[in-house]
Amino acid sequence: MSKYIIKRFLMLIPVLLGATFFVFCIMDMSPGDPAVIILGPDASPENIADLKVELGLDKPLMVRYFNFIGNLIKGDLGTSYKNNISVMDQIRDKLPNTFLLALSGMLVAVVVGIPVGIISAKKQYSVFDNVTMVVTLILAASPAFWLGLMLVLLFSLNLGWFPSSGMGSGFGGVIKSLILPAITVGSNTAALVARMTRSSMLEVIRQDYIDTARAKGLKESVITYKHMLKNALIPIITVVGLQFGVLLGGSVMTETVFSWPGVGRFVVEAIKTKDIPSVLGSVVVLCILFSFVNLFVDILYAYVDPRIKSQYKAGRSSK
Amino acid sequence: MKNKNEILCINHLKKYFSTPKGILHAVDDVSFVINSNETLGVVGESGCGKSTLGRSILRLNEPTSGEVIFKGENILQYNKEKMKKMRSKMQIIFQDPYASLNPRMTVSQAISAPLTIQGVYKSSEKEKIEKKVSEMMDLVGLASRLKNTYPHELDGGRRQRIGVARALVLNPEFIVCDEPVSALDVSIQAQVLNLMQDLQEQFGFTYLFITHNLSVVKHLSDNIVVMYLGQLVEKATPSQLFKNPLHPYTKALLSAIPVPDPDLKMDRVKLKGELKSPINVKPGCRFTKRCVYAQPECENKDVSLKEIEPGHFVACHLVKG
Amino acid sequence: MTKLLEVKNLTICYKTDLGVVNALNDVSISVEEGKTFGLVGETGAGKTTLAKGIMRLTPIPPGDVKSGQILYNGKDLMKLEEAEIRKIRGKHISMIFQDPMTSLNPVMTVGDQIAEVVINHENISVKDAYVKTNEMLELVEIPSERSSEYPHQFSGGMKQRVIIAMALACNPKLLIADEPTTALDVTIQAQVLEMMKELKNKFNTSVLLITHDLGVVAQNCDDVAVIYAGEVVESGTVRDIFKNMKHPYTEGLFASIPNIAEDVRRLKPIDGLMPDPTSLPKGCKFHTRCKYAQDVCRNEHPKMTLVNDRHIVRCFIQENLVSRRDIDEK
Amino acid sequence: MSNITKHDSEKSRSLWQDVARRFVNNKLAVCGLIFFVLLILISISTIMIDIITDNSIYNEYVVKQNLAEKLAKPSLEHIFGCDEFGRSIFFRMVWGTRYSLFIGIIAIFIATVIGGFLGGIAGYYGGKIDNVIMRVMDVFLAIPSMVMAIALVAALGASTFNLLLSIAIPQIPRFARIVRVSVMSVKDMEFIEAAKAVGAKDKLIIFGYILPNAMAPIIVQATLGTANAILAIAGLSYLGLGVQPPTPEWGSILTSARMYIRDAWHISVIPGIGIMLTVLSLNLFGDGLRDALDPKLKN
Repeated sequence: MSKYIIKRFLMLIPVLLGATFFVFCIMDMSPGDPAVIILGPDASPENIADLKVELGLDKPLMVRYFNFIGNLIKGDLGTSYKNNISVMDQIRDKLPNTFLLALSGMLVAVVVGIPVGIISAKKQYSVFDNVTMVVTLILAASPAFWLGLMLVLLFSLNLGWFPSSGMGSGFGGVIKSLILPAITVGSNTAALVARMTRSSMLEVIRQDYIDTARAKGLKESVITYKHMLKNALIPIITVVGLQFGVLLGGSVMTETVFSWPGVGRFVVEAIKTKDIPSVLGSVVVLCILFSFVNLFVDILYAYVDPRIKSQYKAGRSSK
Repeated sequence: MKNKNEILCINHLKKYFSTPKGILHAVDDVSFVINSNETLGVVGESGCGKSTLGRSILRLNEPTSGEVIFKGENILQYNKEKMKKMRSKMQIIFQDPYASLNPRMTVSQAISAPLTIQGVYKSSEKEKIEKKVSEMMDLVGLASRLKNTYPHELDGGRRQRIGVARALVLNPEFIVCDEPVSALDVSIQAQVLNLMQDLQEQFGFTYLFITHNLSVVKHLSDNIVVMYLGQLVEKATPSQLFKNPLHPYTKALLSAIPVPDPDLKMDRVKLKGELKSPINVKPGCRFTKRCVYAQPECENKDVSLKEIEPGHFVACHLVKG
Repeated sequence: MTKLLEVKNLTICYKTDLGVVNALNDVSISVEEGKTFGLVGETGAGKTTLAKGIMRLTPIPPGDVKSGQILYNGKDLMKLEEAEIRKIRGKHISMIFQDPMTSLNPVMTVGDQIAEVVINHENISVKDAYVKTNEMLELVEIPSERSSEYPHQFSGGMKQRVIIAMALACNPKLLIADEPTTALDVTIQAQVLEMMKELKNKFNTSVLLITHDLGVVAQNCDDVAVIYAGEVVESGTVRDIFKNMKHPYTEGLFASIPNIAEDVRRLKPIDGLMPDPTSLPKGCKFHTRCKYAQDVCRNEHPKMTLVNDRHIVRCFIQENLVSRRDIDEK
Repeated sequence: MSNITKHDSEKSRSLWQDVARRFVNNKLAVCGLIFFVLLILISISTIMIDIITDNSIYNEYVVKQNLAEKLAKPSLEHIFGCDEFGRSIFFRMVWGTRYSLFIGIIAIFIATVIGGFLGGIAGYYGGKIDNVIMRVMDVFLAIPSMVMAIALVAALGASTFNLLLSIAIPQIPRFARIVRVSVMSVKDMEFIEAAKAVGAKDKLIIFGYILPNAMAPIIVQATLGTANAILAIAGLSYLGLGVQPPTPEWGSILTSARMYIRDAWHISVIPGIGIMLTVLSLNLFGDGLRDALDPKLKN
C-alpha cells in the first residue's frame, strides 16, 4: 500500500509542475507592467527599469518560472504589489479558513447526500424519493452564492439565528458563523451526491451478487449496508474528490457573500487591484490543495476497491 | 495434398500483443493449408487465440510475422490499395449478432455498404444496389419487408443472417466464421448452420470456422485444428480426431463434452490446474503444466506438428509416429 | 421416493413497457430427495424465473406471482413470512447463478462471503464459521489460504467453485443451479459438474439443474422437464425424455444439435422463432412452429397427458386428437 | 426477444426516432426543453428589438437610471421591482437573458469541438498520442475549473469575450475525456471491424461509423455542461469578473443585491430564481436526453 501511495505521489509532481506553469503563463499575459503598478504612473523610467531588474522581470519566462518554483519550495510566493506584505504570510492566514469552509461544505454534502441517496434508492418511486429528487434538482440548479443570499435573508435577517457575515471568534463563534457558508458551499454537491448515490445504489441493486446475497437468506439491512453500500460508494468517492475542486471554486464566491476571511475573498480583491503575485500565489496554492485532496481520494479509492489495490500489486499503474 | 486446389496457406503466422504484464503470444507460429470449397474448423477454449488467428489472416490485426498466401500471393505484402481490393475476396462473419451490426444502419444499408465501399456500384446507382440487396436477403432467408428495419428490432438469428448477407454480398471466396452461432439458441443455431452449409454447396465457399463447440465443428468441417495457448496441437479430419485423438489436450477436450445420451458415459481425461494466458512464454510444450502424462523432455523441448498417419498431425513428444 | 420439492401450478408474469410478459404459465414440477432434476429450455423459456420463484426472489415489481404453491417438505413456501423464508434460503435451499464473474461481491473476500452464510444460519462462533469456510474451500479444491483473496483474483471456474462452496456450506437439502456452467469452457465445465455430482452424493443433496444443454442433462440428471414459452411441455425420467421423447418440441431440440456420436450431414431445425412472450399464441404455445399443427392445436390448449406413470406430455398427438402420419409420410 | 414479431407489421423506426419517442414521454424533460426554447426566443427577439429600434428601448428601459424609483418593491408597474439605480429588474432580466444563454452555449460549443477533437484523436488512435493528449488534459484537470476561470479573467481582464474564454477553456479537458471514453467504447465493436473487413477508409470509419454511435454521451454532456456554464457565468459576473455594468447580466444584477438585502429582498430573490429555472430546465432536458438515448441507464 505504501508503495502505491509513493507512486501516486510521484505521479503528482509532473501534473503540478504543468498546472503551475500554465497558471504562471496566464498570469504573465496580464496587461500592465508590474513595475508601473508598484511605483505608480508618475515614476521615472530609470526607477521602473531598476525595479524590473530587482524583481527579475527582465529575465525570460522559463527562468522566471523556475525561480518562482524554487521560491515556492522555500515557501516564498513573493510580496504583494500593493502593500509589500509577503503573499505567503497572507495566504497562510487565510488558507485554513478556506480549507475549513470547503471541508465543512463537503461534510454537509456527504452527511446529507449519501443517506438521502440510499433511502431514495431503497424506496424508489416513493413520496420521499420524489420529493428528494425535486429538491436535489432545484439545489443543483441554484447558484451557490445566490443560495447564500437566500440563507442570509431567511436565517440571519428574518430569524436571526446565525450571523450574516464574518467569522466568529472562539469555537462556538466559529461554528455558528460557519453553518450558513458551509451549507451554501455544500448544497450543490449534496444534491449531486444524493443523486449519484441513488443511481449508483440502483445500479448495484440489479447486480447478480445481490441476488446471491438474498439467496443466502441474509437480512435486507445486512444486504443494504454490507453488500450494496460498499460497492455503490466506489463511484461516489471519485465524484466527491472531483467535487472538492468545485467546492474550492464555490468557496471563492461564498466567501464574498459571507465576508469569510479566506483565500477566495483575498484573490478576488487581488484581481480587482491587479495584484498579480497575490493572485498567482493564491491560485497555485488552491491547485496544490486540490491535487493533494485528489491524491487522498485516490488512496481511499484503492482502499475501498480491492481490484485497484491488486492491480497495483501486479506492478501496473492504474490509469 | 498438393493435388487438391489449395486456396489459402498460412505459414508461421505470429501475432504478439504487448500487455502491461509482458508479451502476449496470442498466435504463435501457426501454419496450415485450406483447400478450396472445404471447411477448416478451429477449436479451442477461450483465450487460445482462435479469434486473433481469424482476424490476423484478414489483416484486421496486423500479424507480427509470417505469411498468409491466398491463391499463391502473400497478402501480408500487399499495400493498402491492393489489400482493399483483396478484401472483397476474403470476408468475415462475427460472433455477436448484436455488436457486429451498426445500430444506425438499416438492414439494406448494412448489406449494401460493402458494395459502395468497394466501388462495385456508385451510391447513385440505387436500383442496382436495391436489386442486389433483395437478392442477398432472399438468399439468406430474410423477408424483403425487413429491408428498412434496424438491427435492434430483430432477433439474434435474423441479425446473424444479415451478417452472413453482408459477408457474401461481394462474392467472396474465403470466409472466416468467428463463432457465428455461439450466441444463438440451439433451434436457431441449427437454422443458421444449415444456411451456411447450403451456401457453401451452392457457391463453393471456403470456410475457416472458428468455434469452441466441438459438436458443431465436427458437423461442419472437412479438417479440424485444435488450438492451445496460441499454437496448433493437433490437426486431423473429424473422424480421425473424434475416433482417435492423439494429443492429451484433445483427449481431455473431447472427453469433457457432455454427450446428450444418458447411456453413453465418457471416461474423462482430467486436466491439472487452470488455463493461463500465453504471456512471456517459456520454451517447451505449453500444455506441460496441465498434462497428466508430462515427461521431463516436455518442459524444455519445443514441439511442432508431425504427421502420425496420413492427414493426422499432432504436436506432442509422447506420441511417436 | 419422497418428494422434497413440489412446485404446483406456478404462474408468474412481469409487467414491462411493452406489455405483460407471461414468463411462467401453470408450471408444475417435483424434485425427489437425493435426485437431480433437469430443467431444459431455450432463452426466454422461463427457466430463471422458475428458479427465482422457488426461492421467492422474484423482483416485485415488475414481477407478479399470480398463483401456485411451492411445497418444500410439504410446507408451502408461498405462505411464509419474509423472516421465515430467509431461514430457508441458504440453509435449506441454496442457489448457484449462471455467471460466476458477477455472482460474487467484488469488494468482499471469498472467505467472508462463505463465512457470512454460515454465521447467518448456524449457531456457531465466528471462529468456527471460518474453520467451516476453510473446510468448504478445501472441499472444492481451493487452498484455504486463498480465503482472504478477492473474487477478481480467481479464474471463472474457481469462482464457480467458490459459489458452490458457499451454496453447500450449510448443507442444504436442495441446490438450485441456474446454468451453472454456461459461462465456462468445456473442460472447466466438466470439472465443475463432476464436483457438483460428488458433493451432491456426499451430502445427499437434491439438485434442480437448469440448463439449455441436453448433454449436461443426459450426463447429470435423473428426471427432466422440458420447458417452452413458460410451460412444461414434457417431463419424465431422463430415459423417457432422451429415448422415448413424445413432444414435437423435444424432438426438434434433439434434431437441432449436431450429434457427436454419429454423422448427420444436415440438421433438422425447428422452424420459426420463439413466440413473443407479451402475446403468446392461443391454443398450444408451440403450434406456430410445429409441423403437425392442426386446427385443434391453434384453438385449444393441450392438457398434460400420461405416457407412463412418470412420463407426461402436453400435446394433442398424445391425446390422440392429432396424427403424426399425414405429415411424416409426405 | 419481445420485439421480434411486433414491429414486422409496423413501420420501422430508426434509433433517433426511438429516442424522440422516449423523450416525448418524459414530461419533465419536455418542459425543460420548452422553457429553454422560450429563453432562446426571448434572447433573439430582444436582439431584434435592439437592432430595429437602434437600442432606444435598451437605453430607455434597461440601462437608464431613474433614482426616483430606487429599490422600488415589485408592483404592477415594475413587476420584479427596481434595482438601486431605479432600473426595472424585469427589463434587465429579459434583456440579460442573451448573455447567460449565448455565452454558455458558445463556450460549451467551443469546448465540445476542441475537447471532442482531442478526445476523439486520443480515443481512436490510442497509444502514444493518447498518452500525450491525456497527460496534458490531466494537468488542466488539476486546476479547479472556477479557479482557472478566475485566473484567466484576472489575467485577461474582465470582458464578455474573456468571460467566454475563461468558461470554455476549463471545460475542454472534461469533454476530451468523455469523447475519448465514448470513442474507445465504440471503436472496438465488431461492426467497426466489419467495415474494416470490406476495406473502409479511416475517414469513413471515424465520421460514418464511430462518431454517430459515440454522439449520445457527448450531446448529454454538452447540455448539462451548458447548465454548469450558466452557473459559472453568473458566479463570475456576481464577483464583478464577468460581464461589466451597466450590461444587464443576471449574475451582475445580484452583485449589488448583497448590499441592499435588508431593504430590497427582491433584488436578491428574483434574478436568482431566473438563473435557477434556466439551469433547471437545461438539467431536466439533459437528464431526459440521457434516459432517452440510453434506456438501459434509466432506473
